[in-house]
Amino acid sequence: MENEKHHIVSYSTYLLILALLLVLTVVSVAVTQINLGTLTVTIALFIAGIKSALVLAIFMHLKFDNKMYAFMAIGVVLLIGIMIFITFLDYLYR
Amino acid sequence: METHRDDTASKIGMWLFLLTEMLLFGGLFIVYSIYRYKNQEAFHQAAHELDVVVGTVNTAILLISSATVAMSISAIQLKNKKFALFLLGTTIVLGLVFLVNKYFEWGIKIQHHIYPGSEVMAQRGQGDILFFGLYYFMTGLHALHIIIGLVFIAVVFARIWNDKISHDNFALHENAGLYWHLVDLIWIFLFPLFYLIT
Amino acid sequence: MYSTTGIEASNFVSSFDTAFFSVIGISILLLVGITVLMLYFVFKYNRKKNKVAEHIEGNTKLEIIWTIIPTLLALGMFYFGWAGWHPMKNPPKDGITITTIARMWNFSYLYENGKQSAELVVPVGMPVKLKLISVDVLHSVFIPAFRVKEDIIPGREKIMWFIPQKAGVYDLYCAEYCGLQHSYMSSDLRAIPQEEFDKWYTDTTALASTVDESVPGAAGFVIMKTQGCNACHSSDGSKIIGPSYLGLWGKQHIVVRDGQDVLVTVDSAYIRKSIYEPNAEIVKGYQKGLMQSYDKVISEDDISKIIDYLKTLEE
Amino acid sequence: MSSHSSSPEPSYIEYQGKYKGIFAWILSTDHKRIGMLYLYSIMTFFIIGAVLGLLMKFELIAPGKTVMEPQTYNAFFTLHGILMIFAVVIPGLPAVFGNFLLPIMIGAKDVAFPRLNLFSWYVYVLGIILVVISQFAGEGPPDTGWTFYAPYSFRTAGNMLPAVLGAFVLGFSSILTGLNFIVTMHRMRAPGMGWFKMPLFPWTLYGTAWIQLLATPVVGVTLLMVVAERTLNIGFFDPSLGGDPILYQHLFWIYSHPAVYIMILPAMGAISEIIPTFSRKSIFGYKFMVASTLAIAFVGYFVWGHHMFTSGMSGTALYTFSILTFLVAIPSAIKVFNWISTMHKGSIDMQTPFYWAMAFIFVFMVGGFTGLVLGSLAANVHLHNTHFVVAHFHFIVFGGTGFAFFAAMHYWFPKIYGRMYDTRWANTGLILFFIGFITLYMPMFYLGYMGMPRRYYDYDEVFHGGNIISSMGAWVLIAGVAVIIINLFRSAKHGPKAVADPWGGKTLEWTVPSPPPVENFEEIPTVTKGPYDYSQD
Repeated sequence: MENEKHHIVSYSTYLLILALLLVLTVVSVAVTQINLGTLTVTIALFIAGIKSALVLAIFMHLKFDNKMYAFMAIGVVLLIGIMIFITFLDYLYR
Repeated sequence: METHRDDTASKIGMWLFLLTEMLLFGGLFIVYSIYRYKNQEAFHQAAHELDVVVGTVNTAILLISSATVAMSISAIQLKNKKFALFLLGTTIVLGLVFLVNKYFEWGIKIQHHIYPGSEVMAQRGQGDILFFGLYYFMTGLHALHIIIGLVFIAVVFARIWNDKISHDNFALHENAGLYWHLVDLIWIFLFPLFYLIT
Repeated sequence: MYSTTGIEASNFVSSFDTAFFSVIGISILLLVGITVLMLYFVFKYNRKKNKVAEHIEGNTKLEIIWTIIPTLLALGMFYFGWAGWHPMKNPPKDGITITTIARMWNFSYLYENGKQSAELVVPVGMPVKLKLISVDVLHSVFIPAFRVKEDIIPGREKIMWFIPQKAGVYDLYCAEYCGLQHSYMSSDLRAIPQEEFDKWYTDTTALASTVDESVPGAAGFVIMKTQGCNACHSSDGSKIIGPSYLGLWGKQHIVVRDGQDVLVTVDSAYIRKSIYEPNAEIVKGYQKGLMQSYDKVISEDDISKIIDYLKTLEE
Repeated sequence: MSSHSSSPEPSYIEYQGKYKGIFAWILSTDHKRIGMLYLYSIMTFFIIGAVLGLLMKFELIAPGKTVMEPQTYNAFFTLHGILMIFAVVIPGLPAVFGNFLLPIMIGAKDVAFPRLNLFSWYVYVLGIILVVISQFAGEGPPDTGWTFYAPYSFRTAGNMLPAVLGAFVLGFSSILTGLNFIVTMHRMRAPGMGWFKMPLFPWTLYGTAWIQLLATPVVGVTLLMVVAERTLNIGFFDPSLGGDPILYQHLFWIYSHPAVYIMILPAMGAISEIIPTFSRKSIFGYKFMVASTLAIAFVGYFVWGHHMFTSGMSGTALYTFSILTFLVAIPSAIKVFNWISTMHKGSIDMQTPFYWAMAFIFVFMVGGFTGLVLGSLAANVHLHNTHFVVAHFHFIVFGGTGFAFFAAMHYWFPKIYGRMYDTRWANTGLILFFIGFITLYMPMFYLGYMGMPRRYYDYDEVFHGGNIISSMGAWVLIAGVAVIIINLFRSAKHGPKAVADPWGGKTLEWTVPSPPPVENFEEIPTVTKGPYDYSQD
């Protein structure tokens, strides 16, 4: 059982990702100030999804580490998704 | 018994722990989504009462602090101890600023008697009660995680200072970083759900 | 309680039986079959007779067979369950609606014409819809003979329905745990022929007529019985959940009001307050929060009748 | 203390470390000693829980008041549920046998995080202390049942906070154990032991650990919300504040249904070890056993709604849950078929653990089949919340997990203590236990079918007969438990010495001395064969 090798991510990559995250934050604030009806929720969550994917992949090294971690993280997100979906089967059709 | 070091094991362990944290908040997201679905109008109105500027500033603070923690891990791998300490110190300061912001934000709300069980809340609709109940509970639980994360990072800071953590022995540092990113990750969702969806 | 002859007690009995006995039947066959097979193997391949085991790793074909066959069986069982349950969710348009009010720890029934009753009286052969309301915690209407059950959720109105098919008196239980007197929360269900029901139903003076006006307090007694007060308050001096009625009228006792002990005399104003705002003043030694307000349930007029009844219980 | 150990190293029992006396145990990070700490604490709470159950059956032997007041009865079934579920059955097999055997069975010296392992036990004890406090402090013991259903759990004057926090803390302990096991299996398998050379008991622990890890947080946060509701008036589940009590049930069962699989998966794992050993034959369909374990663990997350068929969910949710419930039964059926096939053409040695395994298969099938009855929508409407349900889950939770626990106890006893128990007493205990069990719970199926609701302190005369038989069964059962425990307790001290491999088992734990030395293996073995390879014999 060897320890996994470590990938050193450069400072500039982190700064680039940070800039991207800040831009996305501003975009999501700006977009939600315009009234888009039900789309607002979808867009806000979509942007949040992209932001979290960036954090997971780069800041949390999922992109560079053993694929097992990415597999577990995605699995858990799916699990929560299915739980919400099944719970909504009740509330949507009451 | 001789103890051998297994950095990968502690990293897997940390990740597994993060997964449980995700499900802890996952349960709350289920509650949030159901009540939002049942009280769309009230949630819509209540969200207006939260200050988007404070929320956005706090989001930016957390994102920056997340980046500094990530960079400090690169710094320690590159044997740049001073820079790593500087970055971690920045993270701690930013985390504290986040908490101070949160403190004032809650304080103002509580001054206006908007808190669970208050007379004002009792007169408002049930949707409002649920929205603010979830607001306090979820951001409160998140703030608790910020505090735990800060303690964790402070420990790492001290250990780097004492050279207990170095370029070939930084598993604890990495795990503290992962924890802090998770706190950030949760806020990425809390922010639009409470401040933006109006 | 269970009919063994001919007509079933309600329209849902046969669908329950189909679902229940199809699963039970298949299950018992499998249970006996597998158990016998196991005992046979244990006997046949005992080490005393069979010294050396044969080396077998598995058999994919067998695995597939015993995955597919149980899956098909399970889907069949699901179908019978679904088919029997589906009509329960779809009440018919006609029939009578009875509002069922559940509280800790009794049921009361309110008919469309305003008639109140402590027992559920229903006509045979007519769809009966129960509108379920709870004023405090979760309860559940369970009529074993009819094979129906539905939980009652506070803050939400629900409908359950059935067609009684045979006259008789049946038990109706609360099946969702609701606290101290849960096991005593039950009432009678009386299914009677249509004509008899019509007579009972249209007789809105029933309360007065069954009460002998000349006996003081008789009307108050009937009102309290209808509301199920005696689930928590005795009339013989014993302590159940709330104070007993015996010797209550005119008595002085200590109540807790806003955390302060206060001495009060039981008069009509006190009785009224105890019924409409039961948690404002709690008699010392009793628990808060167990009684719900009967505001809009018991009228001012009824309260005076209740007081007449309480006066008869002076020691 | 014997000094003539065949192994040069002292066994984990005799080992003298830094600390003396009891501290040598409660401060030890040795996975075997921690397993024993769990064993003794769990047995204590099992006995308390069983006595509570016995007293409840005394109360139910006749209508009306028999021995206790309704308030006492309600508090008893609440405590019985909390203790048996959170403190006995959930940690039961994983924390006792998992801790003791998992590292040995995969060829490791300890779990991945030994100190965290000891910490989990302390968290467990803290949870227990909170539950105990709830019984004696404040306004009186909680009386909500172990499910803490809203809104009654906000109304009752009973002392809810410590009980709810206790359940939360016990859940945290369970999460930490699960985490430890997963990392252990990922990192510490012996050289050559690929995933598919791992014995089935570790495999079921792996599935269990994932459930502990991913389902427990949901109930954790739900219990925290109940605490917030009671202390801060937040109103998540209180209908008068806009909350939805059904949502509480959803969240509660999102954990508590998978929790049933936390209980039963390791039980199946233990049985899967016992049957090949005594049949002297490889387990039939190893890969299908592994696959069915993972399938149960996965599908088990999505069937929680079958606890709520009458609570007023939408029709769509109802039949989705019903069909998933039927499907989750399939992998269990596959396991039963494979166990029976393993016996086919074997050379079966009829020893006590094998009798327990046979009894397990029988009661587990009864529990499983009655589970199908309850999964059927039309049947469930009538049977929900009646004694039928009580009987069903006691067949699964007590029958399944309890029988497997005692099977495992009799199977690994010589390994744990290095001594053998008295077989005649052990078999007598089993017979009493089995007869008592059947007599206690079988009549409940009938009572439930007749319509006796559960959690009833009192009942109508029609239910009298069944209750008399059931109560008498409880006495036989308790007698059986007493015989078993006394026999094991005595044999642990005075039984004849056991050899390293008394049953002819092939998994790694039988290659080390009984009881195992502190470090388990003098040298970490290299694995070349599958776990149940009897082809050479």
